[in-house]
Amino acid sequence: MDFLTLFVVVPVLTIFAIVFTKNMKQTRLVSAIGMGVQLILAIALVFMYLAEREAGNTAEMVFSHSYVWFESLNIQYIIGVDGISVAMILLAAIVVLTGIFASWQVDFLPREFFISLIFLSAGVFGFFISLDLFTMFLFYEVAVIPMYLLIGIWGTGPKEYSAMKLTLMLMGASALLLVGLLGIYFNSNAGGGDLTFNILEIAKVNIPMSAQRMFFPMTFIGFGVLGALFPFHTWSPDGHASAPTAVSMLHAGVLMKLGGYGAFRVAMYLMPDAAQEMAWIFLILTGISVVYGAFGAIFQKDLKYINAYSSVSHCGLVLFAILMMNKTALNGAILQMISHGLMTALFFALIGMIYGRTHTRMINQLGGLMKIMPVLSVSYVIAGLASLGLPGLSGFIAEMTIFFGAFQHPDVFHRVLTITAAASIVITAVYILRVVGQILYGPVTNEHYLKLDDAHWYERVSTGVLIVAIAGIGIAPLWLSDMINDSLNPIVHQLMQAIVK
Amino acid sequence: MIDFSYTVLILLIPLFMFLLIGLTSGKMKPALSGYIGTLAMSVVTLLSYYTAYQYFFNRPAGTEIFEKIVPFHTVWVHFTDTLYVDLGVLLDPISVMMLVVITTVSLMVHIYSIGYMHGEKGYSRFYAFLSLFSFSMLGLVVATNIFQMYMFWELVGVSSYLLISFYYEKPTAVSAGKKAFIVTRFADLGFLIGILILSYISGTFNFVELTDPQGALITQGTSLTFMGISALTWALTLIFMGGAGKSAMFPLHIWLPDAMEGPTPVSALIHAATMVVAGVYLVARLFPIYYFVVPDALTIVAYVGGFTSLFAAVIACTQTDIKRVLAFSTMSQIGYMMLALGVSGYGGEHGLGYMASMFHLFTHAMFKALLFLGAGAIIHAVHTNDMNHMGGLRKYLPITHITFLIATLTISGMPPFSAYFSKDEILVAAFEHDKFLFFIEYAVSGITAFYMFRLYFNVFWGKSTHYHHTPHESPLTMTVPLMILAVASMFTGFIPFNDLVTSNGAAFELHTDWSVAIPSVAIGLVGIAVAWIFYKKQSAIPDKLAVTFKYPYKWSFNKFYIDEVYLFVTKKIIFNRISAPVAWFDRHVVDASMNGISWVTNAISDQIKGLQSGQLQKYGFVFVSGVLILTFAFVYFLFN
Amino acid sequence: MLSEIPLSYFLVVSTLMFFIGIYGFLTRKNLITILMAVELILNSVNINFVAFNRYLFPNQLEGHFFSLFIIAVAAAEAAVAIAIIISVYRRYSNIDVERVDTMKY
Amino acid sequence: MNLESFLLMRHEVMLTIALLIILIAELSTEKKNSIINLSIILMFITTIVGFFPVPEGTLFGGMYQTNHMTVLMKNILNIGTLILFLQVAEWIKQPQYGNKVSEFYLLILSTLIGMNFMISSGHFLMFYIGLELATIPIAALAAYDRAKSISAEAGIKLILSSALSSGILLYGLSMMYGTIGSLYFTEMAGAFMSTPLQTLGFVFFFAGMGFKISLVPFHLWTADVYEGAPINVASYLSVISKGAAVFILAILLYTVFYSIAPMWKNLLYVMAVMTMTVGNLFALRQKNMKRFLAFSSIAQAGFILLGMIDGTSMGMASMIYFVLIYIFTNLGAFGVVSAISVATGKENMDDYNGLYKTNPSLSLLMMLSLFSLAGIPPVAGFFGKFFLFTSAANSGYYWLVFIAVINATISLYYYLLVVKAMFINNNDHPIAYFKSGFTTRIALLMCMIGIFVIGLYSPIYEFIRMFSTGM
Repeated sequence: MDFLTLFVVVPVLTIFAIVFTKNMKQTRLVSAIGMGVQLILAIALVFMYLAEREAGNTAEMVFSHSYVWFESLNIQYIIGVDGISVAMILLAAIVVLTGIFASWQVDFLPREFFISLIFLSAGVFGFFISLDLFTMFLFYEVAVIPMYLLIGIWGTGPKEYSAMKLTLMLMGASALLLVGLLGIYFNSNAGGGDLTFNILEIAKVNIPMSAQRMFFPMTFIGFGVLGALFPFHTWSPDGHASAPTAVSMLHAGVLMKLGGYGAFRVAMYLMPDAAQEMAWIFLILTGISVVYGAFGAIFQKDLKYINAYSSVSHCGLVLFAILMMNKTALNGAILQMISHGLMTALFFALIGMIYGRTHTRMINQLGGLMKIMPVLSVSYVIAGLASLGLPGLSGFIAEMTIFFGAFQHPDVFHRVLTITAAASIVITAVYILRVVGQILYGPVTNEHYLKLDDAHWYERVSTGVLIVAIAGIGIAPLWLSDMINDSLNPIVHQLMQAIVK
Repeated sequence: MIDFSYTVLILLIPLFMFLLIGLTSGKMKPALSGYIGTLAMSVVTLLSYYTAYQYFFNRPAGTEIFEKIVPFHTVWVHFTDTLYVDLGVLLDPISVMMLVVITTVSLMVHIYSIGYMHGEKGYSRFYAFLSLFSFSMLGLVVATNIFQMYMFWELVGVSSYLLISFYYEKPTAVSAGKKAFIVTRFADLGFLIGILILSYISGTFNFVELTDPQGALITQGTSLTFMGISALTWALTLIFMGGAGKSAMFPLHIWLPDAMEGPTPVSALIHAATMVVAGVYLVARLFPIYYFVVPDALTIVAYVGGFTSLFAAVIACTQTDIKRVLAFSTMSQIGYMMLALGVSGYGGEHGLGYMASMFHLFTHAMFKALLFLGAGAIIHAVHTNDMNHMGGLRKYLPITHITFLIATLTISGMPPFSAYFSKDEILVAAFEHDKFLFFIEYAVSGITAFYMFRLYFNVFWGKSTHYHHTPHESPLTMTVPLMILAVASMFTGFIPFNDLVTSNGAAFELHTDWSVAIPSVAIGLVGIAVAWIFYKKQSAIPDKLAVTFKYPYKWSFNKFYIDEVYLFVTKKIIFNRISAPVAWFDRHVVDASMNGISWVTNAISDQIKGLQSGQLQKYGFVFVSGVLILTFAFVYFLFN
Repeated sequence: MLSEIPLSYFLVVSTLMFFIGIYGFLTRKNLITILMAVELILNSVNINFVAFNRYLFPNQLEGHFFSLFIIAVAAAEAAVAIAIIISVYRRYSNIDVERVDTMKY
Repeated sequence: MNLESFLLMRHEVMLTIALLIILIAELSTEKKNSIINLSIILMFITTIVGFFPVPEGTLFGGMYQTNHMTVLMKNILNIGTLILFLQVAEWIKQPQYGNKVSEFYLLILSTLIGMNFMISSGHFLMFYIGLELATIPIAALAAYDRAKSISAEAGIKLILSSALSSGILLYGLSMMYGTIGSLYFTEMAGAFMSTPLQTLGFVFFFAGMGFKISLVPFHLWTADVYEGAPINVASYLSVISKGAAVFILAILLYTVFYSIAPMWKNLLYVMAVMTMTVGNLFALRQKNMKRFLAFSSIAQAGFILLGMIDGTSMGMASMIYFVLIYIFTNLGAFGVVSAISVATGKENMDDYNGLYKTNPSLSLLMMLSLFSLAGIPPVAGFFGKFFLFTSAANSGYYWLVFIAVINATISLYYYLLVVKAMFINNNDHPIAYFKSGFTTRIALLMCMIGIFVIGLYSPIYEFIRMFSTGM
């Protein structure tokens, strides 16, 4: 048993343990323990990784193992991590654990809830550690499908509709994705050698241009849908709005990151030529979704919709940066994924907690919460400031890295697009402050709220962890960005070669 | 070389205080937080005084000019291999001077607030925010590179937001804070884009490299153009836009008057003395680039400054809220500073405007802080901002009265008070460079004297208003700062700025130009006289004038309706014309098309259900026809 | 004398029978008649086999045997079919094919 | 007949013996349970024996041929039948089926024998006999439920339309015979040119097979028969007989018709698209579980063609693999439906509302089966579908794969509707908790295990891959 596989095994074991729990108390305890272990593992992984690099291991992927699975198809279970996946795993671990705490009071079918939640997380971790397209795809779908039950059973509002819509749109996307992956697989012998799903192997061969032209868009869109690529983002507002707290957290915080991660780990890394050729189309789309999402958010009345649209905007920024295809921008994209993951998780956690108390998410019905629940409100302000890019919180460094990276692009068109995208930070400020001013400040709109209590200990844990993470990255980003930077060399090299050709 | 590395403490102590007070707020006794906050700030003040002493008067022998010293820096993050962000401390004349200004005023405000904010709820929150602000502002001025400056620039903006909406249950305060943040944020976008372009061209953030007159950027400039204009012009104009936003230059000034919703000490510290001059500081910081590479941008600076000073002064004449009057006077004074930079040259004599601008910044900080704190004392006494409900306060508030009078004389440019010297230098610089601007400023100094004394007389003389409870002088914690600042505004004029704070760090000889000085004093006196006639006693003249010059009065009173314009743009255009359609489009077009797919599928499935009719023979028919069609199809294909 | 009749005649007949059978299957209302139509189809197939065998490949017997088997199987089929038709009659008290459409869509 | 021939056709012989034993036992005993248990045991033995190694070879002058692949297929069918017998037990114990239950087993076994002969036939005569032997008894079985009128209707629909289809198939065969002059696979192999007459023959023949596999437009009987017939008969039709037909069709296409591969590849392309799409579109709107599963099985047949269309051993392997998975999955789903209908007589989707609250384990198994049908990891269906798609992509049919996956998404929609009914919808009177019989639970457990193991445990696939041969 190698170290990385633990990230899949621990959740599975946790699930088995949960099966034998009697009541909600035990269930949540067990899940918290299991995911706590997961978080510890993730942190350990970071240090092990850094130590490994210190020790001078310059391999593209470290801790990698490969086990033959379906021999005749050359499908293997290959795992390994570089700085990027390590960072994403850490993010996932944090969000999952905080998600567990945020859903501490789920009393309707708690066992099923936590099982599905952890099953989902298993898929996420598996996705981030796997280096084999087949395994990756498998974990991807494993991560997507529990959403249906989670939203459908424990959701609110038009939950059946949202759940179905979300699942079908993501599955439709995975249709494109599957074709793309198969296309890659059957062109992976272009350099002689056998067909393979192994990413590192495929990266060595260069896939024929005709094939790339066909399969790059498929793969990119396939992942892009999960990354809320305009115009395929509409599952996200409804999905988030109907989902229970922890699910919104995981979904916006981690699941949407699968899209960005896959988009460059698979689509760009394996098909750089087509990427270089077609980037402009998707750049325009993502540029749209950055501004569009922000403008969309201004007009919303429902807190969750606001954050869903802002997620569209921020995740659009991720894909945008990825398509800029230089090291800094990519670095920024990863940072943005992590920062947005933490930040939006915090947002949804807080919204859930506020909703749990006031039973409304309509900003015009809320007001003056700062007076009633200071801790939650202050956390909300912090989340907001992170979201509008306050220095010292993670959002700022991520966005700045993206902008400065993207602006290094030699082409004027790209630089102008960058400025357009940068304009979104003002719009973000508008809707964030609007919400803060409306729901936290001002007089108390409803005297019933005066009786409400402030955060409980588990909620403090949930938000506290996230805030610490956000501030930590925001104040000392160097280690993270360096860790990512070193791992970006292979893909950047690929893309540069593509330009040369 | 002297070791300045302790200067990093100047940043760290306020930061630590912020975290300490912020995290323990609620647990710790409010009063305590006030005291330790003040204590820490006084330590910081002493440190920066010591730094100033070391830097200015203890420089190693033989060095003619004040070097830029970077005693401490650490890499914060890498963007590219060349483009990386330092966090550090940069000491040069202007930053050291700013250290003194900020810490002094901040300390005064700290002390003052002990009395002023006494018993307010959120007392310790207030001190936490003050510490945060001090930290950010200090970090801004000692920034070693433009990106660090931008970071602290944002932090300053946020702490200003937090402090303006300090009374968060007051909707006006909340919206004022929101307005301030968003307007400055919009300006900062310009700043950011400017930095993007600048760093793209120069490949560095570092001020020392950027502003070195022999450096690559200034000597080579750039061949890049955008829409026919040099990219650097774009960059520096946009950067100035950032500065204009923070310094409330027209047309980005609208947030400043509303910002007066914040507690008065905050107005004194942030919106009079320190933050609002950040724009001036920014331009001064990049001055060599402006001067050598993009003179046209500098002209823009000059004219924006000049216009704003006039514009604000005119508005100030008709406002009745004393804090707003002061706010507009602040705008007008900052206009002076901008203009001075705009008309300045580089090096020695030519750098007069630069020097004057910094000089005025210094003196203005002192007397404007004094004015605001005085106003605070007044408000504290009579619980209103409206000068129409005031009058004859000199009996009740002697100390406040005296100090306020001193400040008023200072701002009116009466010798020998400090502003006389600084403003005089500015006029001289303007006179040498651009007559038109000179006359504007000349007029403005008269108007300034008028509206300030209008304020003074209305508050301390004029009709004897009846107060439902007699106003009483403020406690010592509030009056002492007043006195200290009064002394400061009296005597800081004698500081030899021409030896200390100059464009290239080299001292130069200063000679008073009587042909400018005397008329400026004269017009100041005229302004005072007019104010005396109008407002010393209860008189009908002002109202008569208001009636005769109805429209000018109305326009001025309504601040020339700029706010309304903004309101129109944001509400009508952004919100209703862009955002609402986007939201609608998203729901009814994008989303609908996605749902449409499923709808179509279901519709088809409903249409073809007749196929499964349950009739055996129909099944047979379909079967047979299927067979035959396939057969013919394939046979047909065979023969083509 | 059989050899005077060309193969095509047989094929024409069988084809006619085949399509008559199809037609019957599609049009007759009585289940029994439909069954008979099916028998027609099978018999047309038989004719084909036998005729092909006799004319084209006289030196083997595959076709003949095949037709024999077809006849046998058809008999079995008919037996089962009729059994089921009887049970249909029990339930629906008639054997009109158009009535037997309770399950649809 | 020497011993060796017995060894070669061991499956058929074993089944025949079993059949005879049951016949005799039926004469000797009156007790229903003993017959049921006996047949289960016999089937079990047969299944085990089937796995003993066996030489390849031909009999009856090439009329009967067997090799490892056909043995594998027969074993798969045996396993399916065994599970089916386990599921049947409880259903057939119900009083309305009287004391004489052995007919059921006899008929099932005879069809199974038919299928075995069909699979390992070397001559179209043998094939035809096997085909009919596999079809006619099922018609009788479909009408087995004498109490229900729809059962009779199902029977008549099945027998008549199958008669029509076999008539057309035979007509096609006769044309082939006329043009080639032999019906031995070995002799016909390669003799096919695409002359009009042979094309006609082939298409007619293919239509007959399409009827068995229920490809659009030859599928119309399926839904009605599944709905009318007793559930277990329906499941038998949907998995075993369909599986057998798929096997033999693949074998024929790969061995006999390989010379006209381009033609039947186009044919399969069209068939696959139509079948998947139409099947899904109809399944969308079904309320009756049996009918619902009928259409879903039609759609599944369309997926199977994706494996068939790629003539390589990979395609064959992924097809057999999929059928294996499909047997477990579908029997799982049908098993739950049958258990519920036996216990409560309810067969509509609405009756399943809130099932999870009362019968969690059944609902879970149902959900897993449905996910497996939809091809959701980590259950086996995902692997089955993925390999089918892989083999289709192997011949470059990327757009076919795309259409297929889109269809898979549509199918996910209606599978999720059932999941929704069981897990999400509220119901004031859900189906009360019931405990199904021992055999049923064994069967369901087997399905559960199969659904997980077959996918994740790769040696199974490798084993199939080892024996499967392409063109």
